[in-house]
Amino acid sequence: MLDKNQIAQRIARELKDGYYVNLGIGIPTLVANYIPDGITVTLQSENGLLGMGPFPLKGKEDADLINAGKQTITTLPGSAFFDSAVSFGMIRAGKVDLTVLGAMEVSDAGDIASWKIPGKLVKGMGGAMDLVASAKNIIVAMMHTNSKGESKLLSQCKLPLTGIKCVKKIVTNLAVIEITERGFVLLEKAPGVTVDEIRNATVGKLIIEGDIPEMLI
Amino acid sequence: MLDKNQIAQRIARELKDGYYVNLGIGIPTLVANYIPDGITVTLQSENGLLGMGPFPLKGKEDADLINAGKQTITTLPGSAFFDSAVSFGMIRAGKVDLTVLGAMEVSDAGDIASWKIPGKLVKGMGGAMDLVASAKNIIVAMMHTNSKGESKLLSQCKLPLTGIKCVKKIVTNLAVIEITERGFVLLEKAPGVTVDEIRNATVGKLIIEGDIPEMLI
Amino acid sequence: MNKVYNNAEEAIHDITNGDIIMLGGFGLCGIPENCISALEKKGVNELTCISNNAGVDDFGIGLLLKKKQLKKMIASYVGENEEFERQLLSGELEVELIPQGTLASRCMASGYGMPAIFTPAGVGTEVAEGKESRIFHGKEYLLEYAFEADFALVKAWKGDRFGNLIYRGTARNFNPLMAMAGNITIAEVEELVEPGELDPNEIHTPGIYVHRIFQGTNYEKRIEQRTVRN
Amino acid sequence: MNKVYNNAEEAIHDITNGDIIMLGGFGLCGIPENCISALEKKGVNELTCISNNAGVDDFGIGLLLKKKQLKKMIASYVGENEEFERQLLSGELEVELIPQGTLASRCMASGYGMPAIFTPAGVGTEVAEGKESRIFHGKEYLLEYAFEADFALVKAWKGDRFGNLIYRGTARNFNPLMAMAGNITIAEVEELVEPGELDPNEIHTPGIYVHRIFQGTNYEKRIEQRTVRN
Repeated sequence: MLDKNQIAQRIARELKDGYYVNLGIGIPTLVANYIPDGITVTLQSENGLLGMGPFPLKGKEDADLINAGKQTITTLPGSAFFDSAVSFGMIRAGKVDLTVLGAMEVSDAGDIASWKIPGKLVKGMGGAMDLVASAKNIIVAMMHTNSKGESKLLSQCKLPLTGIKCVKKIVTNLAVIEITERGFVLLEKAPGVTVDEIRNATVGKLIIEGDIPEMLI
Repeated sequence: MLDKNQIAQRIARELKDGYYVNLGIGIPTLVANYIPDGITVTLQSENGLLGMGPFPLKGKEDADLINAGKQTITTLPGSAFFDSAVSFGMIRAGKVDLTVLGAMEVSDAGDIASWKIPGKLVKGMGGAMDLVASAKNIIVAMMHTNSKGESKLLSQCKLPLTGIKCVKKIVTNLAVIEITERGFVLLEKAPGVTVDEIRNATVGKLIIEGDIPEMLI
Repeated sequence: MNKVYNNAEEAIHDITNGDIIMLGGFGLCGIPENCISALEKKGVNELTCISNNAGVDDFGIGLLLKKKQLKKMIASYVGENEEFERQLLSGELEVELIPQGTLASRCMASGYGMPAIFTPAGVGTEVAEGKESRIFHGKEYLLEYAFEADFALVKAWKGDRFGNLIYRGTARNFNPLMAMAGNITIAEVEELVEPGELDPNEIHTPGIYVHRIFQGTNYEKRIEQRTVRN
Repeated sequence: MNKVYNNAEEAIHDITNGDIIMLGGFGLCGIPENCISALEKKGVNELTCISNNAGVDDFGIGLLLKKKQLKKMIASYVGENEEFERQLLSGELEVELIPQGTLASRCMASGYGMPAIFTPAGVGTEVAEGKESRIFHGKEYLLEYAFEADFALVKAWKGDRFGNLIYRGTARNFNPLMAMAGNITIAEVEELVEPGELDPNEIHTPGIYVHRIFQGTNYEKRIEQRTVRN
């Protein structure tokens, strides 16, 4: 079973040289720590920065330089600032190669719910609806089940949707799953996890074909 | 009767402190020479400049600094450059207070024809259609009649239109005319010009009420 | 042409109860601190605020929420604000949550004189309810209308007396978009300079959009999530 | 990630007969001189060019016209070009004239992922013929579609290896809009620098839009209307 950092590490293996990537809050943010050596990946922060660098050194925090999670960050050589319309313009125009975000639920049709739990506090969708409606390649990073042990991979989302038919891949603590027209296709299992455990933790249609390899992280 | 410079001079009297103004090619360009002392008028050039200055001194021409007529120009303290979408965005959003442009024909409903003579060369509309469709206040600067002596102030334009119901005022070599729902209203006559001469040179509906003052230039 | 005001109080003097105001900023980054304080002090009520966030409990738009000066909030994300939650749940505050890119585009549309734009954000979700949609090239888009605002309050780094503005870092965010969109745009700047001191090639907001400008004071520029590395 | 090409020939190597290409510039100001020369040399034909102007007889897009490399020209103003006139009247060249702001907005729409925009330009004129229109707030607007282009060829002043661009003066014009809009965007720059040499606050076109970049040579930067004062 993977911990959050290992999920991020596995997702980092999906990165390719030259990719522009938007990382959501939570596990997705950790992906930045595992960018493979020898490739250039540029991080887009939807509040108006391309080329996001690491957190600043203590004492070097700049109130005018934050990421979409409102954390203090830094720039890198070759960074560029822009306004929010340009930022979402480049997202809508498909210029961002990969979006990684968290989710509360994902359906086997690729629908995603991530922004609202009716009756509880609504924080708002932020940029998530724009990202999922526009990104060419969306990977969801999340735990396979929620805190009550219920599957988050469903045949239909129960929570209000963030977007429809958009998620391409899911990396959880248990598995790597691709979403196809046929449903969830199990690609890889986490070290120490059996196919049965994944099947039991998945409510949506899960397709298991041939031997399922153990994931490399 | 006014010459081209005097037409420009008369139009300059319409300028108010703080105005942002777009001047078309030809007579309108001359208006810049007669901005009244003591007021600040900012010239917008639709190829991407606010705060257009005079022509450069010889030897100081800069190929990267031209106006919409492709002439070399200069900037002024407080100028700003921007792209063509921003430029026409500010025009469409009504931020430009006054647009002065030339015309081949104007109708008494405020329609304007200025970009094409069928059968002859079509140069294109450039930014004129955007300007007339969006400007709050459009003054046409032109001769009252064409080279054949035919009126350019018509009941209906014969040439292809640039825009409809948009011209607010016309300043010609003979008169200052306001366009209202009732038609052309004669406001002022040029020095040495009689009301009859203006009436004879105008085909569209001309409204003459009371004594017509001679224009101050 | 005089666009310069002495301070926030004078610049916002004619904002009145019931006005629709846009406020720049993302989180607490790039917010018009001086204008917000002046609005709080003036006690103007029943405001509709268009801003990406609602501040925190004791800073930013949160100050106006605490004094119950808002009738309606249009935002994309409003976490980290207990008073907001309370007013939302009690029904005191009307709230419209919209996708962040839609918020940005609806401001931009206004500044570009475009009455509406098309965006795919929210298709198939509750955001799409009651909205017109249209298919282009096989993909569905929602028709979203340009915002209209009586006032836009923006914060820039540097500005000149003609209203030209330059923002700094990610404090740019919604500020240039809202600056373009206000019927009356009020800019507060950290540094007010003479025309000619800013490079015309580096201006982010041309002065034509800015009606009033003043140099702000006592900027706190609070950091919401101070994160550092070792 | 390597976006840097040695020269125009290599950067445009895969532009082929029948492609739709956007070319930045207003008049002869800010045009991609090196790319145009390379297209002429390569002899690629049947091109559809989207550009505000068509150059003059012996410079800019005029060079491609002279060699009859264009099938169609989409522009807002094409004066000062006799060969253009000849090809237009003889029917050799298809021409679509559109308002300048519409041209800019249709490029921008593409770069912002908006399939269409509304503009009042051309309402009531022959430009509106066959187009869908719609009333907003009592005013009529035309629906105009985003441009699609196989390649956008733009000219910037400075650029870095990541594709970040800065334009100079009014040579900016359509360049940033087209840079955003090309399926493949090729930027030629007067000065190619290392990442970090350009201030991130002053970038006009973020590198994400630029696929290829090279440092041009022998810029003529011809002036169309040299005007001076005494």
